[in-house]
Amino acid sequence: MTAPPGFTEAEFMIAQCARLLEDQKTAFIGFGMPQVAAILAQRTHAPQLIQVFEFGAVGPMPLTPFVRNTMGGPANCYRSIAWTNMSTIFAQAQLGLIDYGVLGATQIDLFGNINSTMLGDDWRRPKRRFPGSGGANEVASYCWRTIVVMMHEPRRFVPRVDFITSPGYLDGTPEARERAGLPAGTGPWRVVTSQALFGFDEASHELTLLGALEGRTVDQVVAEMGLTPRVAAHVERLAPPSPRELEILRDQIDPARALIGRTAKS
Amino acid sequence: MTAPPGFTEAEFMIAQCARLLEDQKTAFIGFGMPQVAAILAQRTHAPQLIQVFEFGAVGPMPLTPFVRNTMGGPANCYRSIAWTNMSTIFAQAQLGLIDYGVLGATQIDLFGNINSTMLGDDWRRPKRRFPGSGGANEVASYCWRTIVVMMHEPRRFVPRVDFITSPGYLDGTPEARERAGLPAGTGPWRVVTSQALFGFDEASHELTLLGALEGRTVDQVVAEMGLTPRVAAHVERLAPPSPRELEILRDQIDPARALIGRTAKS
Amino acid sequence: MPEIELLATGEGEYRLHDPDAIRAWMRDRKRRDLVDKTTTAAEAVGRLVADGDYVSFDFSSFTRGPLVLVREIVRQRRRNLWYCAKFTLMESTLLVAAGACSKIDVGFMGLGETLSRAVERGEVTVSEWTNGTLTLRQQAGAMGVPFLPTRALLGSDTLRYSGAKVIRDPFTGKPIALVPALNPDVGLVHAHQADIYGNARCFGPAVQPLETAMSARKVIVSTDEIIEHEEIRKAPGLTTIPYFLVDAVVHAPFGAYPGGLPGAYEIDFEHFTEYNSLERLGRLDEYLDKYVYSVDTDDDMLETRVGLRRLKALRRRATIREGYGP
Amino acid sequence: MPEIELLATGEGEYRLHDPDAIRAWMRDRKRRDLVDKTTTAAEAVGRLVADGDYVSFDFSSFTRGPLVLVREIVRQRRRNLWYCAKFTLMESTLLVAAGACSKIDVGFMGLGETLSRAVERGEVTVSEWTNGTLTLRQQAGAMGVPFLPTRALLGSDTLRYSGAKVIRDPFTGKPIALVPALNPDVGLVHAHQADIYGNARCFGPAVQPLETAMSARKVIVSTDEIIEHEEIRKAPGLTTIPYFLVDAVVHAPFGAYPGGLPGAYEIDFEHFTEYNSLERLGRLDEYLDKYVYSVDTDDDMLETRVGLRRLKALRRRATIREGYGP
Repeated sequence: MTAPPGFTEAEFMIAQCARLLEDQKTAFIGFGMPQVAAILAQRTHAPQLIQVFEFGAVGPMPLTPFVRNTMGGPANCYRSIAWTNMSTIFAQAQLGLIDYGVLGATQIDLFGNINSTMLGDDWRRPKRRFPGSGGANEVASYCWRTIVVMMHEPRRFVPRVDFITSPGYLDGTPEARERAGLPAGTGPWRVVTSQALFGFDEASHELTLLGALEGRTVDQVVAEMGLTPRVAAHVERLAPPSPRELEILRDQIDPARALIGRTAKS
Repeated sequence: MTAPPGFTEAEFMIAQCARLLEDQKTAFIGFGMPQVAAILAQRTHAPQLIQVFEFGAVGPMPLTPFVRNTMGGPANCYRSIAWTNMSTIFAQAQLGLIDYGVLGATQIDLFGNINSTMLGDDWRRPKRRFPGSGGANEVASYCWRTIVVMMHEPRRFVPRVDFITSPGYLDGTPEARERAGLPAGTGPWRVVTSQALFGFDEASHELTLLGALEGRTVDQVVAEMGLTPRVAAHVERLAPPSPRELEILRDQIDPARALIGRTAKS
Repeated sequence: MPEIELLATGEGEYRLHDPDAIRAWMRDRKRRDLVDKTTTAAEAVGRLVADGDYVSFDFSSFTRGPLVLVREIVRQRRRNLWYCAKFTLMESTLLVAAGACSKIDVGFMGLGETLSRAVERGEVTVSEWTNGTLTLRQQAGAMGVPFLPTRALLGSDTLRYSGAKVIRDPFTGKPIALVPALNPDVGLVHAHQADIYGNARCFGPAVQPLETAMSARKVIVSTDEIIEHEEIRKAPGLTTIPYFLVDAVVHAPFGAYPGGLPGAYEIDFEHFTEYNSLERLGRLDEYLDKYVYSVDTDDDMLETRVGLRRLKALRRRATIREGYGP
Repeated sequence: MPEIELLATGEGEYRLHDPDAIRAWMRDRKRRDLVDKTTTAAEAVGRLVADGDYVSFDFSSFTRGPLVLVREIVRQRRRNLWYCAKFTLMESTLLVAAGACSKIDVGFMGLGETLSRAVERGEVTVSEWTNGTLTLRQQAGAMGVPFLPTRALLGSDTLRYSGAKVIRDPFTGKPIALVPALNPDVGLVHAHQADIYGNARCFGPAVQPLETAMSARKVIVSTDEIIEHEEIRKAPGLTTIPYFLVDAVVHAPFGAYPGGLPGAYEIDFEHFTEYNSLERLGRLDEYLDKYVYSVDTDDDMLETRVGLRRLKALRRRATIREGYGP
């Protein structure tokens, strides 16, 4: 698809993700889009959103413009509340202190399992190799509510991932995460794409379409996925980025359009 | 006994302990006498003795006069190389970075097991209760060479301690410490008393008299113990504190004679 | 199914902490918003310390200890506390003398006849640990894991009367001790500085202020100084405890008295001499009456029982400042 | 004898480290004396990094990374290194492109086709971990214990291809993962400041500089500044790494280049653009030739390939200083 006029797919994705982040909560923020979404949230409805990063920065108010790859640098860690380290911050996440985890993903499946490791049926001879977990496995294991942000591309949605890098609801059976020993009451909560918003069915833990971008029909959304999600009884109409969201994204956060300019590949 | 003229039993003990501490080594220093011995060593032959304390001070050059109970204070931690914390310093000891451990003890037995917990044959109904391990169990478990400093009093030396607070050679059988899972190649190395110096027999791991204070005979030393130690083929004659050692102890370290004035109870 | 040998299990009593229960507490009870948490010692202890609670403190009676909070616990006549004596001296004695404490995890129980007699008479029950393993237990509690491994305790009777287990390490095949996580009901820390939200700075060597705050369900930070939140954000590397762990902030200059606060004031030796002699004479009731019961607050105690001149002299003696401030 | 269930064992390759062997090394090979350890990158790498060594570094290619040491490893044509990619990006790619590295513990392997192809072709073998569990493995190595427990990895294929084991926790009865200790042969850390003995200060957020230094057998600290030992003793709370862990100190201003050193200089984006385009074109040989092989030292590289003006501009951009210094 091409983006509806007036905003890009990335801009919608980022704005939609930002809207999910509550004020006065802690959020473990992954590399890239999640950073931009968190900054946007701080500058709209969530000024006291406490961002935490895997290298131990807690509660920064990042300076903008956002620049990729500077996650550990002074601008992104500006005016933090504490600078600690990876062991301590993952300990705090494991202890249950981090409310949200916000991650990108290469591939996700019906039960919200995330693959960022490899494609193919033999791990020893991968068809395609990716960078691996990074801190995503911890974030998806420890944080209370994991939010996955990804382009709405058919190849990214599969019935079953080739490799579970970071745990979703595993095989989807009741208490599957708890039986594996993962912290109780955690798991993927929302998947934000360039077209839609998904949650997970309480009983079956299957990916469930909760909302579609204004102008996109349920059929259009589902047609561009490599799996068949459940569809909520009422599918919400998701508003495009507001003029204010776009202004903050374009003028303050990413004037170079390094991230907000992106579009999906069909 | 009464101290030979010119110095106290405590002064001898402290000086003898200090002489055992090599320069340019790390030493885990316990509360009280070990502190004074370490400062004396630093001011005589071991200026680069790296003292470490269980609350994480590493490499201080303590200001004197020494004052009891101020172990964690600025004078004792003066000019440290690092200030860390208990978890980190015990980790470094467990990792094998600390050469000496210097401890006081309420009671010690033939195999160098230390009791600072209780007297009696029923732990639930102790005849006499003491403060417990503190950090002594870690020091005796982790440091390469443990030195125990104690007054030469019969009741302090027993064939078998009522309670092993901190491990010596346990039952004395070969590899007893290793079989228990304790770090290999560690254990009590020397026991310094107000009259004598002991080591441990390589084969039997039994307390062995290595030296006696000048003027004390082997029989006199052994007579004032509640156990019968082995006696080395050659028993060294231990020199009294030198004028320089006494001057540093009396003028610089403990002018109030809080520790150096002590004598043993028969 | 292959199995791992369980070689020994200590007989000592300990509370089992399920990390999932602690996680739920941390999710529901630890505020993420920046809200003014400053209050009085009386209010903080009244609200956050209950009879029967397990209480832990950092770092010692002589150095940067929250004695102001211990005195308030005594003043409010708490009962049946379980005390974590991981590096303790005076305060465990005070709690026992006041009848506030019926169980002690030893560590170092503290000096003096009061404690020895109480244990000998069975008025106080103990479990045997060590300073290092109590610290490690709190580190496990702070990490949200059920246990941590250690090579201490092994071979000792301390292990036998602790709650540790010994297993055969599945990697090396050697015996290793596992100590269960400790998540105190109450964690007490005295800081050099804190902002009104609870971001706290401790300077100098330490036992484990951060892990004490992370592992505890309820955390009271007493602090000699309240500083601007902006100061915290200017030097995030100096933050020892982040605000979201802290439930109450008590402004308490000389809060570590009669102990010292490195770089700020020295130990009051006269006070300890008085305390020790009364302790030896079995007359701690007089001590408690003079310094706790007969005064409404710690500020009153400092003003009427110690006096400005003596406090000034303690500050005067704190001439070593290097390293104890921002 | 009662037993504990072993629920799963990962297939991933890892080196087993016996804590007693590490202890003997720490006793025999870590100097306790205060001796001048300053040397060149060439000498330090020549002496302390051997073919086949397991290498770990802190913190990242973009932030406070010892890139100067990585380039020297490439320059000296090391082979068959096993690289700990716990928070890596560029440097793992450089090592693989140079043929220096044949195994990677992932973490985050690094971006780009070079690495992906090398793994797809089987030129580089990997074990699966995570940033958190590689950090935890080094923490175990730093603590001198054979493993540490974690609730990560569970339920994932990452665990299956790691070296972790899953046991039933003897305390709670719930499954828990145990990750084996990691004691790298070589630990590389870039510090803001260090004295000639190796007492090092890192400012700002961090991955785990201290544990990287504690866990490693051989430690090289590169530093942008050499400071007086007296400065260390005036502010012991600022010491990140104590000297007795450090085997060599390399004075390397801009040692983190093309990454940044917070508070000192910013990332060189132009450089990364050049690097990325060459990487995409599969022409990293040109990059390595220009920035490593064709220059004798990193200083030569900075002078002739980057130039004083550009370095000055990177310092100019480092306008945020708060919190990044003593």
